[in-house]
Amino acid sequence: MDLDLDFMYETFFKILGGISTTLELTILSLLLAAPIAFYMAVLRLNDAKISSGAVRVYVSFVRGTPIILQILLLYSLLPSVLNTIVQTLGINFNVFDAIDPFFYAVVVFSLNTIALLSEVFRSALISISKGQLEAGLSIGLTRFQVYIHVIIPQAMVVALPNICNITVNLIKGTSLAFLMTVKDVLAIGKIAASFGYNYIEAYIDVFFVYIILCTIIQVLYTAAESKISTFRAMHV
Amino acid sequence: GKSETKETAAGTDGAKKVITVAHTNYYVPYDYVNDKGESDGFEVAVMKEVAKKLPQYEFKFVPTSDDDLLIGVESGKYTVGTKGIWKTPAREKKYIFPKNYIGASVIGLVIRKDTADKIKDMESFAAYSGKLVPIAPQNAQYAVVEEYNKSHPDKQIKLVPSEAFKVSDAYTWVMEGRYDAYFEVELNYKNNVLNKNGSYHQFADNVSYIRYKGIPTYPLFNKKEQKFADEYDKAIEELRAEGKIAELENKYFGESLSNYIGDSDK
Amino acid sequence: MLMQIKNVRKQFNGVDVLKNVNVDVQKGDVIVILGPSGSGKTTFLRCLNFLEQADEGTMQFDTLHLDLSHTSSSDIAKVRKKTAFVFQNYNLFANKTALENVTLGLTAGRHVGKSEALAIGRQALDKVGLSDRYDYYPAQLSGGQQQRVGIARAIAVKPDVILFDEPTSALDPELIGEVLRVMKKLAEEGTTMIVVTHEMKFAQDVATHVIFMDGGVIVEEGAAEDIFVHPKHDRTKMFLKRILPCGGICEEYECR
Amino acid sequence: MLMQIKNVRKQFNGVDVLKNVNVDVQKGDVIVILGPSGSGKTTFLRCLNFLEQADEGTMQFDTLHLDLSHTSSSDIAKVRKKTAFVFQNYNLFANKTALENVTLGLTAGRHVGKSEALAIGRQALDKVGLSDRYDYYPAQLSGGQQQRVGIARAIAVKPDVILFDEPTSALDPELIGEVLRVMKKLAEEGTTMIVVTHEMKFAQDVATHVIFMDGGVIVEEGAAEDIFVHPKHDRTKMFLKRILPCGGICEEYECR
Amino acid sequence: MNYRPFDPSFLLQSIPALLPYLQITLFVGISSIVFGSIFGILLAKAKLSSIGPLRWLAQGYTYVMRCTPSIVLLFIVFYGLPKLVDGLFNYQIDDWDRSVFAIITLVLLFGAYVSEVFRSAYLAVPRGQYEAAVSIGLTPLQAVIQVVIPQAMIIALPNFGNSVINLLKEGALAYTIGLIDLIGKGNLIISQNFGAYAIEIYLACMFIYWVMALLIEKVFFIIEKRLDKGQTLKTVQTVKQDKKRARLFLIKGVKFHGPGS
Ligand SMILES: Nc1ncnc2c1ncn2[C@@H]1O[C@H](COP(=O)(O)OP(=O)(O)OP(=O)(O)O)[C@@H](O)[C@H]1O
Ligand SMILES: Nc1ncnc2c1ncn2[C@@H]1O[C@H](COP(=O)(O)OP(=O)(O)OP(=O)(O)O)[C@@H](O)[C@H]1O
Ligand SMILES: [Mg+2]
Ligand SMILES: [Mg+2]
Repeated sequence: MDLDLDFMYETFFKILGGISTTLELTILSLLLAAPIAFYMAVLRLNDAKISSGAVRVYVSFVRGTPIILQILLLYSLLPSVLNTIVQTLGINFNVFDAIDPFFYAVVVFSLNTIALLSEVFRSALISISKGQLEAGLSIGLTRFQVYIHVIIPQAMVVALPNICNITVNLIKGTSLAFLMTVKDVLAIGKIAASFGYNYIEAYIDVFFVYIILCTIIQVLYTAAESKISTFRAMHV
Repeated sequence: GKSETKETAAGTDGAKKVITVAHTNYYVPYDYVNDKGESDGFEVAVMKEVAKKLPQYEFKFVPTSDDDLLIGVESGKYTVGTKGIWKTPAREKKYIFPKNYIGASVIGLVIRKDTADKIKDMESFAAYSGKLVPIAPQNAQYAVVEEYNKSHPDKQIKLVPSEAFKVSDAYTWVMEGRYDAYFEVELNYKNNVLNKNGSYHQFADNVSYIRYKGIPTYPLFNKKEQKFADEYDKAIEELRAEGKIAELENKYFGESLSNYIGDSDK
Repeated sequence: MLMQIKNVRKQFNGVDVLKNVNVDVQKGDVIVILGPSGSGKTTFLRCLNFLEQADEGTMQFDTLHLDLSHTSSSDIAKVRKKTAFVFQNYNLFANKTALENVTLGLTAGRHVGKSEALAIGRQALDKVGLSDRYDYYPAQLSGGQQQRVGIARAIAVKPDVILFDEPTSALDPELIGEVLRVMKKLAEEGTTMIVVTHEMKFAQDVATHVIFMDGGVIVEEGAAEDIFVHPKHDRTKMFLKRILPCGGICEEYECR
Repeated sequence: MLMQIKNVRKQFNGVDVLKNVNVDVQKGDVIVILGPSGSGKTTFLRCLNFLEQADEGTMQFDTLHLDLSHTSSSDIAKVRKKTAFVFQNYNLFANKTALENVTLGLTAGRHVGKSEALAIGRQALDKVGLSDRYDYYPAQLSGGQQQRVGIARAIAVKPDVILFDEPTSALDPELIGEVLRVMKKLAEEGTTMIVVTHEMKFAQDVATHVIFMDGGVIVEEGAAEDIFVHPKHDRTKMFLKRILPCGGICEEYECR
Repeated sequence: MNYRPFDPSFLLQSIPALLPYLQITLFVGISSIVFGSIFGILLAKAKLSSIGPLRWLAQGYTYVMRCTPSIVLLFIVFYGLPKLVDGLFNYQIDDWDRSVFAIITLVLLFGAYVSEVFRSAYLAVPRGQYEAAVSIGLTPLQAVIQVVIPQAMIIALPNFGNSVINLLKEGALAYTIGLIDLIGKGNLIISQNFGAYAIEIYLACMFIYWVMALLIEKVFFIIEKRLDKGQTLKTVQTVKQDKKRARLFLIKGVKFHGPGS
């Protein structure tokens, strides 16, 4: 078994072109998901019957079912539904051409990230002692302010390693967007491999790219974690 | 390197050399796993006949995914792999293709009835819009369309790669106008639309089919298995001469596919 | 009347922790609450600041009339803007330095400018003897230092009413003197205070009113002299007897 | 000699918190450590129990000779089996009830049978007046109750040496009396104790040796009478003057 | 929409056909979770260790694993491991059941992910808890097991849940090396129908997965409730909630006497 080194070399640079798609999808999903997820986490802590129940159902459905299947529902059904609506309303708008599949990908991955992040945030919030909230309230801060200034900074220390898990998983997981014709790092590798069945080479290339990408991200997260945890790493 | 020593060791023991045949597991009716969990399908059945002709080997059938099949045959984990593969020059660098094809598939375009007067063949489809349902790049159809595009630089079809999608969407997408054509194996079209029990039979009036061509399919052999590939070729020639293959084609397809294959492709 | 608290009742798991507690507070009052461990002192203070929701009870605060058992969050916010709480277990913000702990209530809670807040914060920390610990995180401070940051945090926001929950428990006698002096000064400046403490000296010197609680009820209350010199109830007598110099009858404060 | 601690030095971020601290402890001694807030008392106790690693220093414990700056974990385990620590901030196990807090050191740490441990645990909690709080979780206990659970937890394991860090700070004067009585009893039974406290009465009554620390060094030490009645250093005099009844010169203990 | 055939009865019919294949998903999933968690604990321990090289090794391992797409790792294990074992011990493991390779792959990955879950939760428990435990004579191990872990668990559970459910879905990876799991069977049924009924089958799969997730979450929810001893931010608010309920009750009871009495 010999590796086709020329192919690997060429493909490697082709694959690099997919990084922007991969990163855009990852970052957009995280940014869109974070505030909603945080709100959901707070709702669940509040344990208010209806909203907290709704959040639980959402989380269990979205994180409990394979993304592939969600994509199937969203990508193959949603445009059809939209189209029917647009048609019956008689609006002159071509749903199929006007909406870039990238948009559907962002929606799918954001929905998933919301579910995962809401659990990350919930766990981080659980770790904060209630005295912190009370102290903030007692000096006249609003609940929102206490969260911003006191609770979130402390919770982030607990959350960051888990957000890092989610981020690297997203980087790899966004390759499912290829189901919607969105070409990320892995998709480009697969396309390149398909002509001559150079799958081994392509996968090695993709692996390298992921190593570079994920290492940078992990280093950033680790640095951030050690920076924001200075306040507690006193006794070692 | 190491697998080789292992095999020779087995050979000197006097035990039969094991031929591992990997086949894809849901390419009905070519290769699949049937209700009883056994390897089944036309190509598998042919390989089983080949096995009877080559009693010096012990055959083992392994259903697996496309990815694993390709990597496994390349690395030597599997001796042969079959999944309705079409021959391309690039692939011949990685694997041994035998001289004799094993089966064939006929492909063409599924289009909406209302476009049938404008779309008559690939060229007119390209002229009409060229909006084709995306194809997975590892699917041989992708290569076929690509080849078409190469030979018709002025009448290109919009070939979009994507991960495999299930047929039911593709038909719907064509009917609702999301795409204008779907590249499909004729047999599937027949079963889904023309067959009275097919799940898309109700839409038989909405779509029609344009045959493009029949293409021979081959099993793949590991680069070190030239000897076995030759023995396979001999076996296939005998089986074809005996009419065994035609019999199996009838069993699995209800007709002989070989007729569709143009002489240039044989 | 600045505050009139009526009929506070609070249960935990069906056990009464506060029963029918009534307290009147005039502006400038220093109310000292005494009582054995577990008598409900902390719970009472927490109810006043809505950190605990009372099961029953009303509070009139300035012009606000509130039902302690279900208060609107806007009313809660109004009361909290005018009060501050010194916690028995400090509850310092773990992610903020001593100085940041003190300034946060000013910058975020009261929109005081940053530099002004810093000045006020430093001053408050200086008052409690922490001028060399501005930039220490709570985890780097000794028990007594943390307690003093908690006090500075409360006084920095210059509230109308401060609720102190055993503010000197972790301090050495020397510092207790200092801190009590700071509190006396606040009292003189007209800050209203409700103080849970076991510092009899402070109670005797500064309290305008002393409340003795036991088992969730107010057993006895009155002016400091009355309670310390002429306690009426046996329970009060017993409590004081053990702890006051000269067996609870002590007219000469200097003795201690 | 039960313990001989020599030349302990400890820095935090390059600042000396303990400098050349030497303490000798005989079996049955009650050593009281006094000193202002932030003087290093807690840090010293923590070093003795290896909760903080000293930068320098040796400790001889029974037959063990240890280097405090790098001690093997088996030696640490040996010392910890024979000692117990009462924390200034209690550090109760948040996931265990009061009784479980007290019995854990017996069942897990010393392989005492479950029912025996429960009996000992109940007894210890009874001693500190918590017979009605066995099954409360720390979050459900008042400050003073938590502190007493911490004390019960330490005495339940019947260690040779107990390190107390301000064990009565959250208690009302009545309870302080009770707890000090318990400690006195322990002392009489021969338990060795090192106690950081500001309870002068206790120091005067029970201490076999008093140490006055300031700024990380031992300023003065000696028998209780010596320190309280004839302090030599100005710093000690100043400290005591403010806090002892009768201006620091007080031969008549009853006065307080 | 009208161009999409949909047969709900087929959806229902397919569930019994699919369910037996959940077995392989569960077998691979649960084994990986059990062994992966143990591995994750060891990794987390190494990362918290004071021994430099051990820490770096564990940290490095986590970095690399988190970079590795599961399918790539699967192929490395499936093709590489037999060669490695053959080379080192001259022992053939090629014929081992394929599920073993899937499990090894998932253990390697899952361990890396949950080690971070465990590490962050462990660090979130105040150090004083550990100190108090060792100070009364518990060994460090006992202190961690008896005191720190029960408190860390409540913090770790939600994230652990993320990882567990993710892993059960990743179990579909086994399909790549020819094991037929739930989705694999779904695909088989679809192909046996020449590509029809995909929506119905996938909905059935989703439904089964969802039920599975609901069950897992229920278990986690119960554990969480049991671990919560009122120390967390969460409880301030739950207590309030209880009170709201109590108040509703009170208002009902007080109705006839008028408020404020
Ligand atoms: N969340 C709770 N659940 C159950 N009981 C509680 C809870 N909080 C407090 N208690 C009980 O309420 C009683 C009063 O507690 P509180 O904290 O008000 O006492 P305290 O007077 O401040 O005592 P200390 O002087 O010891 O701080 C105590 O007996 C305590 O056990
Ligand atoms: N982790 C740390 N980092 C930096 N400085 C520290 C740290 N821990 C303690 N210190 C400092 O060391 C000094 C001694 O602290 P220690 O807790 O020993 O004081 P203490 O004598 O117990 O005081 P108190 O009576 O207030 O409890 C304090 O000034 C404190 O700020
Ligand atoms: Mg209290
Ligand atoms: Mg201290």
